[in-house]
Amino acid sequence: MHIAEGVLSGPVLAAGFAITVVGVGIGLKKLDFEHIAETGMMAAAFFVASLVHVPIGPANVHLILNGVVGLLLGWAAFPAIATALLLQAVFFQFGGFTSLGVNTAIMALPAVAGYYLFAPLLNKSPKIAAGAAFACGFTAVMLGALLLGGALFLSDENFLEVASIAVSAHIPVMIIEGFITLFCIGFLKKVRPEMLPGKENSP
Amino acid sequence: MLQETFISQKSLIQNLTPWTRTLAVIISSTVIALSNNLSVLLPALGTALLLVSVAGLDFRQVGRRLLVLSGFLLMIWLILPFTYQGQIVWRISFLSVSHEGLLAATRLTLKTCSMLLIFLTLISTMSTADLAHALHSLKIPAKLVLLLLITYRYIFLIEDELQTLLRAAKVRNFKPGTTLHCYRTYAYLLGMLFVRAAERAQRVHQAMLCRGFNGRFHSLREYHNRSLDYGFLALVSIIAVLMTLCEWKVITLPTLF
Amino acid sequence: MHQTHSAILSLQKISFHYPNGPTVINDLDFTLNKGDRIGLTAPNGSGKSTLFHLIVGLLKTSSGRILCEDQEIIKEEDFRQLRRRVGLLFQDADDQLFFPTVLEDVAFGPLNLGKSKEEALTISHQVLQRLELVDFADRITFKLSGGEKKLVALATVLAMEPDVLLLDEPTAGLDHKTKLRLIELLNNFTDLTYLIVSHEFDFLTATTNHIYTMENGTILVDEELHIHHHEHAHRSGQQPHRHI
Amino acid sequence: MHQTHSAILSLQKISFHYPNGPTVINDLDFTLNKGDRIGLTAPNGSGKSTLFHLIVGLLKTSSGRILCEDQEIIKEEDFRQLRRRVGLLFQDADDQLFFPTVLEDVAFGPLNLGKSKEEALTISHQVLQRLELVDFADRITFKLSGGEKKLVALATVLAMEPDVLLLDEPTAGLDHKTKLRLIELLNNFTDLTYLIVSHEFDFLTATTNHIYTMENGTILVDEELHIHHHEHAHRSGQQPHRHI
Repeated sequence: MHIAEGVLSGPVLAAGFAITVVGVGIGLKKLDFEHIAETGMMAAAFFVASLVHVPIGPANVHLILNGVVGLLLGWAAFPAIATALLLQAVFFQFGGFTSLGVNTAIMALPAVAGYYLFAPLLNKSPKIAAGAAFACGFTAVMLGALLLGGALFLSDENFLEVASIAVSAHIPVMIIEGFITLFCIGFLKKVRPEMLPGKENSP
Repeated sequence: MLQETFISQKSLIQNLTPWTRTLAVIISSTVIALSNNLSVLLPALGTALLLVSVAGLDFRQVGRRLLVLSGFLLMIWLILPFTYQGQIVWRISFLSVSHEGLLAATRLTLKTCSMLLIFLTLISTMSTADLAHALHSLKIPAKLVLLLLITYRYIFLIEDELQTLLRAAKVRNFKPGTTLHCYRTYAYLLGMLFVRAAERAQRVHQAMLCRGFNGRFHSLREYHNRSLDYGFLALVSIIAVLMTLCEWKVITLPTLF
Repeated sequence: MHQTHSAILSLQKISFHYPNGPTVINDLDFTLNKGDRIGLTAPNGSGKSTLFHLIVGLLKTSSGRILCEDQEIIKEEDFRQLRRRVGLLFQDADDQLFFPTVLEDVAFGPLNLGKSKEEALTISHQVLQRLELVDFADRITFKLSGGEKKLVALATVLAMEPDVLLLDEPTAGLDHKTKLRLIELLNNFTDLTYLIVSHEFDFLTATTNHIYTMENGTILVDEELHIHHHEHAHRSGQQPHRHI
Repeated sequence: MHQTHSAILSLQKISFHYPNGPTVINDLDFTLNKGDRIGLTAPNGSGKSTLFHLIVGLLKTSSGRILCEDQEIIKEEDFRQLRRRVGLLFQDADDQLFFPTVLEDVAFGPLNLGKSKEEALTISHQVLQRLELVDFADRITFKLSGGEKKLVALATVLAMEPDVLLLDEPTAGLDHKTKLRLIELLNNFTDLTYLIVSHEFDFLTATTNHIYTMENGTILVDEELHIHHHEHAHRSGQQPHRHI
């Protein structure tokens, strides 16, 4: 989920940067030195995980996983996602410096939102926890897609159709990410619950 | 396999310090991002192509990277000319193509392509470690730089682990498909990747403690810019200023449209 | 080694090198007949793991032919069929296990082979029983000890009901007790054909009928190593120690 | 073992158990004197790595005292001071090399000890020179081989200029050549006191003066293993093999 460079207008790029600077600032502030290695390593793991393509019908989509990132890292999702996106730009030229702010905001805002909305539910009954995990994966992609569409539309009102196609193209991804998040969180809950929020310290 | 395709290129570009290259990309891509005038964007693409050839990059590899944009650009060209409000130039049955739509699609194509090429030529040809230190000397917070360095260090290792797990799945006859079983398998596989990452992070943190880490990070790199660097930055700045003046119609070049 | 009609697996002059890399496997000829229990011992980096990866198609040979019961294995689909019959036990069990619980991990293979959930569970329980791991079914795989993981990994392979087992350094990192258990298990698998790569000569003598060496990317079948005993005296102690 | 005034490190009846877990280290007494070169050998899971983690304060003892030159180490700040003097070489070099390039990894420790950039670089170059790794300074960590990583990890530890080295299974996964190099290096460190945990008896005999075993969470200093040679005959071959 990223917007290439050269698509968005100046004000939208600036707004994206402003959000990202604030988000990364909060994330870094909350990130004590005990968790730097952990956050760096998780950013690396998410970067690698996003290389995985999962099939949907005849096509493939690559995973976004911002829901999982949010649940595991809280506000540290901002610096972690910014880092992973910068690496994606360097390795694959997905985006560049000018779009880094907007792209980080598109993925990290929903991640943090997912953290606040759904993390508290993960410690409830298995059914509620599973529902929350699915909803988190689904919502994080949905919000991301809406932000992406919004960024396009605000750049130029004539991008409306492009924006709506971009958003609707993410609908199957939302469902897949819902399931992936559901199973992934279920896995972590069994195998290493201390990675999930509320088990250790706050974000 | 994760590869840094353009990193080992030897050329004039490699003689510039990472600091120079990073700053040059920040300046030039900001100017291009804010430009809309075709008489600015066409020369921009020309300059970008010139850079690519100076850098001596493999054109096939570069083309492959441009293909990344093709899906998006195709969508732009299939939609924008028909939906953009403006003066109609063609009418094909119920579809009408607007002059502004064509212009917008052209503009977008020029911008994305030239920006991708500039980034590719100046940034993707250096190691991310160099980029991290360059960003540090451009006042990016040390904590973020340290994060970037650690992440870069371990992506190769984790990618290796991913490939091994995927092989293990393959050996047990796993075949991806649009099924819940497939999604569950991928989710568990990734979960395992995260668990291993977290366990390694714990050991890495311990290793950092053993070496006296207390949260402060000191970058060792210093960039000794030479006249080549200043010359290059001066050139980039002059072009940037000319483009900006042109964009604001302070000066005009012969327009093509 | 002569090829007979009962050759399950036959490698004919296979070679492998990484792109622009040195040759790892070099004109290797080898035949595995039904019932064979063969050990391979060789120095590090002599291409043993590569050989196993070539057999199951995780790597593609640069030249040569791989045959399974006289049928040449060429396409990925052929290898998919082959992998049902040839089970590979990875050197590091952690690389092989990625499900939350032991039972899910063991059932993964059968499910991939198109078995129903019930069938997969039945098979998994049977395999776990056979390996005396029934109590492990609901344990979290990741939290098991190294030795336990190795046995579970073996269970995941056996659940695919293979005819041939390829074991890559099965004793690496195992404690003595687990090694003995593994020896016992392998000796009980009377219906299995297997090929074991290992540094540990004693383990190979206990589990295989023939031991060959690998050198320069090929298997030296002419220089079979004979099973023999070691007598030697220690001036000090019954302490566990290792000779190299 | 008797405590003398030259004891660098002294462990007095230390115990450790994980919360609600079994006891891993049990009333362990041990003294390391200046110049000691001691090997520890023990079965898997006997708490060797735990012992090292306790010494440098990565884990906190449940009871007992740790003294460094007669000064008790209690607070995290004490351990921070201790870690300048006691360098721990991790089992997996990938855990210890967390920077993309070799030089910044080696210089990280000295910088944290408050050295200036120039001093840190000088020290790093010296250490790399000492280990004959000068050409490695600008190499990318993840592209190094396993053996190279191990040597660079050793360099990162030595750059802190410790008095004592703790080496956790230093030969794990190393090829023969690197093992020999490591033996040579350790024997050249005449100014170092060290404690090595290893499975490989031959490595310990080549690098240490005393070898003890660990059992039930404690070090058996009474049952020192003596360095001795093995004579035995093989009926077949000069093939490399290993005895257990």
